[in-house]
Amino acid sequence: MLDYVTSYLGMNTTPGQAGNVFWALVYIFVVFGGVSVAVIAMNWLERKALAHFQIRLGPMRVGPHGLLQPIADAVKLLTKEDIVPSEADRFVFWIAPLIILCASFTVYIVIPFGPTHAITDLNIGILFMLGVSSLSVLGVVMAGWASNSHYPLIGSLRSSAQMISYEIAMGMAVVSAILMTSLNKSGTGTLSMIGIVEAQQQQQVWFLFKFFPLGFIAFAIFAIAMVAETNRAPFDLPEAESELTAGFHTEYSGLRWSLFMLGEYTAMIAVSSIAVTLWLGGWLRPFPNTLTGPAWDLVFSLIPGFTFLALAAIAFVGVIRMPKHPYFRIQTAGLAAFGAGLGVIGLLLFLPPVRDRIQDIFWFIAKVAVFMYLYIWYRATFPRYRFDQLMKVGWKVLLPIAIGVLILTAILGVVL
Amino acid sequence: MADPTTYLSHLELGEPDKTFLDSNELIINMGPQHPATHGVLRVILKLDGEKVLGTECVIGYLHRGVEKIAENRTYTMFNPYVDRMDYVAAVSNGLGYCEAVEKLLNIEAPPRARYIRVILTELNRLASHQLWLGTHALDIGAMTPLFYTFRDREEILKIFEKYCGARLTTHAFRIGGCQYETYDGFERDVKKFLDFVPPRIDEYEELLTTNRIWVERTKNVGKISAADCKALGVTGPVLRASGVKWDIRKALPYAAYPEFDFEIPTGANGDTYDRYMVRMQEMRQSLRIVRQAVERIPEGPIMAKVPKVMKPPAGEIYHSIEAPKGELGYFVVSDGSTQPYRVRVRPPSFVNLQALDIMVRGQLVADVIAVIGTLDIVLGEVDR
Amino acid sequence: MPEQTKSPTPPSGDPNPPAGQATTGSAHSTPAHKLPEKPAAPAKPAGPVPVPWQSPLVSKLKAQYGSGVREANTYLGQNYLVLEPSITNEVLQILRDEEQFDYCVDITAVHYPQREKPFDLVWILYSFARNERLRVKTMLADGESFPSSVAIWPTANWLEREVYDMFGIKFDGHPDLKRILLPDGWKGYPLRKDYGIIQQDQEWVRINLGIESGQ
Amino acid sequence: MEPVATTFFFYFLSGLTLLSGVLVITRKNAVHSALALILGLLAQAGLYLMLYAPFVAGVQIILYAGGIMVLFLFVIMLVNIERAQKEEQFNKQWLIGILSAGALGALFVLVYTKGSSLFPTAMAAPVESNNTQQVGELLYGQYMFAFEIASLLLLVAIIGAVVMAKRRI
Repeated sequence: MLDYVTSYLGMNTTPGQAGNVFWALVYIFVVFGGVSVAVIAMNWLERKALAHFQIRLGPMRVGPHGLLQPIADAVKLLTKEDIVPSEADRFVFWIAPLIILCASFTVYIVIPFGPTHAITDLNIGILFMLGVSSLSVLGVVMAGWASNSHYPLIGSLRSSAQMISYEIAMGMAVVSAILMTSLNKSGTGTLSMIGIVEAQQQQQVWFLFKFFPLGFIAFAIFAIAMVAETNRAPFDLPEAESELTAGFHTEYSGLRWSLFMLGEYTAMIAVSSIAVTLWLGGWLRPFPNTLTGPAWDLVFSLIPGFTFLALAAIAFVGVIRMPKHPYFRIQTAGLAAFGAGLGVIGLLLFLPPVRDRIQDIFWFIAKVAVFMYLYIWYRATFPRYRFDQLMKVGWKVLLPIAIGVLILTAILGVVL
Repeated sequence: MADPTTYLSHLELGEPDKTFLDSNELIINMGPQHPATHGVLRVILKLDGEKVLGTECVIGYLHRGVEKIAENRTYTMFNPYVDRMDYVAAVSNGLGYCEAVEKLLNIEAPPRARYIRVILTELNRLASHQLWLGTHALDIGAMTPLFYTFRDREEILKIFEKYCGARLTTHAFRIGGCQYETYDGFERDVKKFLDFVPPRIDEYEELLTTNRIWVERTKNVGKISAADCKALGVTGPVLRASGVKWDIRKALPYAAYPEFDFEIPTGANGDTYDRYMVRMQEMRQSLRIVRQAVERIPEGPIMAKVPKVMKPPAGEIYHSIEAPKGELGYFVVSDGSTQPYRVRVRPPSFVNLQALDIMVRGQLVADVIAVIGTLDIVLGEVDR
Repeated sequence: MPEQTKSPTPPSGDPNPPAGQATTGSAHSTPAHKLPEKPAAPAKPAGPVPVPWQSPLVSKLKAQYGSGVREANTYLGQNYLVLEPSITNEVLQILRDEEQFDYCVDITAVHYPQREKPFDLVWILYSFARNERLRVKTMLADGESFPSSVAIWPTANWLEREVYDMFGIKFDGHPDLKRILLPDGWKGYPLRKDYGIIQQDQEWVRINLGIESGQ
Repeated sequence: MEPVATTFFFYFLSGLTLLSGVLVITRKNAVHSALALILGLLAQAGLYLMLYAPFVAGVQIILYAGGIMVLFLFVIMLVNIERAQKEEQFNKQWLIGILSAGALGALFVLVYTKGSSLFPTAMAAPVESNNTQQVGELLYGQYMFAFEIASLLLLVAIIGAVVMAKRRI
């Protein structure tokens, strides 16, 4: 048994491919747990960042700077009454949030956080991701229909039309990136997520800059479509609160509602991961071509540790700026402990064995975090599109451009 | 003059676009509890998919019988009630009522009082427009301007609070003038505000005016022609956005307005974007008026000689002012006693709301939200 | 404490407004405190007494309808006509079509219970072209209906509904005459003088709100 | 990678497919039927995966479960479900039904017993690695013409749908 467990350690492949069920399970727990924590952190960050965009403070009461707010929210949502409308289709109503949640969590199976840090590496990885994430439309449609109410129904109709439409532009953009993976000696491309990143490594260029500006355009199309795909501002029509109160989840409350939120944020991270993998070089560190050599490698490998130290420093600045009043003693201590925890993690990340393992994951997560910040930024800045305009953008702007980029990429790929 | 019968047809709601595949009509009840109806407005929408075939407004959820109350109160006692109609522009409401009764009594407020009135009313117009902008942008999905406008509106409310102790329902004016002299530093506060707010208005505009989504959401949405505006009695920024250069402050001046230099901003298309632009410019014009007023404010008494017991001679008067939302009129009938025989309020929101139907016909559900927002209604005033 | 901060000073000290400084946008550029309050209004009568209103419009109407125009007066600078109900609708049409009163500001009513014809029905009109306001009044008996002016000014739709709601005056030919502010099933017309200020439709309140009294 | 518990998964997925197939025709509520159909399609995708045809499985999920079924649901939701539920679900033709089902079953049995030469005797060697590439080469090489004809047909269908739905273009 122990041999079975340890046998994987030296392997240069994902546990799924190695067929090691134990490690696959470990990875599943780590990834799903990590994603859940990331969603909670994202929740807090979004509220804080949005608040600061809007000259507010955001949550400040629960824990220092509201750090424990997501937990308080979770407790509140769990203890809330779970209301099912009397005329609702109970079974469909019950299963809809689960479908969304399952669909958005399942895609994490193939997301490569590093060359071996993925649960498994399917050879149709990207296809699998697109397919499974498209299943969340079902949940939205079912939720809207099962609520047996007008606003959710309109919300779900809008949402299904929107998600299906943008999936097409998104798919076209993805295909043009996949075409780029075939520009090697053997001339065969790959759909595997790890294979796509490795192709970028071999070709010594992120696909964002490949055939400039083609790669960039495809990336931009994907970046727009993925916001629409996850129903976030400025494409948040399905849940436009000023028009449809809350769209497809109007009738949901408590735990089920929180499942929708969890699904939404999980999907946001998932599509951002696709974008990072396809165009931003996945786990590869920035400037792999210009800043080469062991010295630079060392510098870049130290960045994760320094990042955590910087976060710790920010926390300690917060500690210093805490009001000096007995009332705030616990909060100050809590924030100091939090900062200390971050600092310890930062120091741990300097240790050479940890440093080497964690680097890839760090760069991947850092790139995804940029997208997460963009999501918040969009939400603070943009008004909401109207439905017909949304469709116009999807079908008449993004799709033709995506097809054009695809054709040009194919031509360039053959010519060069 | 448009043919009025075109408006009558709205009562038998339009028919859906008959196509090969008959789509279902959907009747949706928007409100009275809905985040975007600005209170307790209930709009019944008849939809063909997302397209609006017709609307009907159901109002009265906030009816408090203000006009009935007026008949049972003395002239002075009724004064605070008017603040409760358009509660975001309480000062304007008070101004209209006080001036109407002053006319009926045939007295005039002293110049200093009139200047104070202009300053506060224009600040209130700015506050009202700021509130409108914030909520309108929020309806269209831009969250952030709401907080910016509320931040700056706060400064106006602080001035009000320092002046008369109240922020929202100010009861700032009395029949015959103002009760309170300006506090020490009033001019300084107002001037500070005047310097501080124009960059803030630029900030709002930066977020919205050239924003592609904002422009797409508002251009050619809820269009109404000047002729339709006149026929439907629509006034205020909505009328001006349709290209009619008409403002009671210029056409039939009151208070101290003839003494100030300002312009009437107008639009050309009468769409939501134009109404937005007109109100943005009106904010700047209000600042201009306030600056002139504060610089030239005369010394002198602030109350005219008003009898202790007000008994206006029997007769009737109609007086209207340019409230932030349009023409706010008071039709006051006196029978010679201490109580008004009848007070009729001509609420701009109520009349403007009537135009909602023709503005949203044939447009999409999302446009209904935009148009309700752009009409700038306050349900307290619609229902009274 | 705004009252304590500055006591009202007598007007003796000249505030020294910049005399002669042109305020360009407005037609009036006199110093502030010397200005008459309502410069745009026509010449005001000395006391608050209605004085006959002389104008081409009045002569024209008088020529056409004779005694149908019962009064044409100016009170406190505001012109009004009192007309016989039979000709009122016609005159309103003329006022819009021929005299450019294209904006119906308000329609309302006043209740005088002791009069033989207890209702005053009032139209407040405005002409954009002439920059002039005009009040038209007519008297109605209780229960008497009146032709709707929705065909003249579409804005009359809701305004007439409100008059109906509050006074119970019916308008013939109104496309959708029903209560507007009060609920549909309400009984009584609150702005009539015989309707008490705390009076309510007990039955409606009991049935629809499930309480004994809304007060 | 060695397949794990192949037999179990085969029977599990087949059972799921059959069960959902039965549910599709027995549910009175059309939405429930559609949901059962989605379940069946997903189970089929699993079967494709077991056959080492991951590309087909992926496409099955994207197109059928994610795309077409959503459109199905879309249409069903706009139909008045209550009216549909009151209607008679099965026609009174059970005799014909039993006969045809029996005939079909007999055919299956016949083929299985008599035509065993049609089936390969041993399990085909799994070709996991480049299934997607093979599909692509077949589609764009050998069956190019058929593929293009099919896409042309779909284009015609799209245009027809647009014309039918929207009279004034």
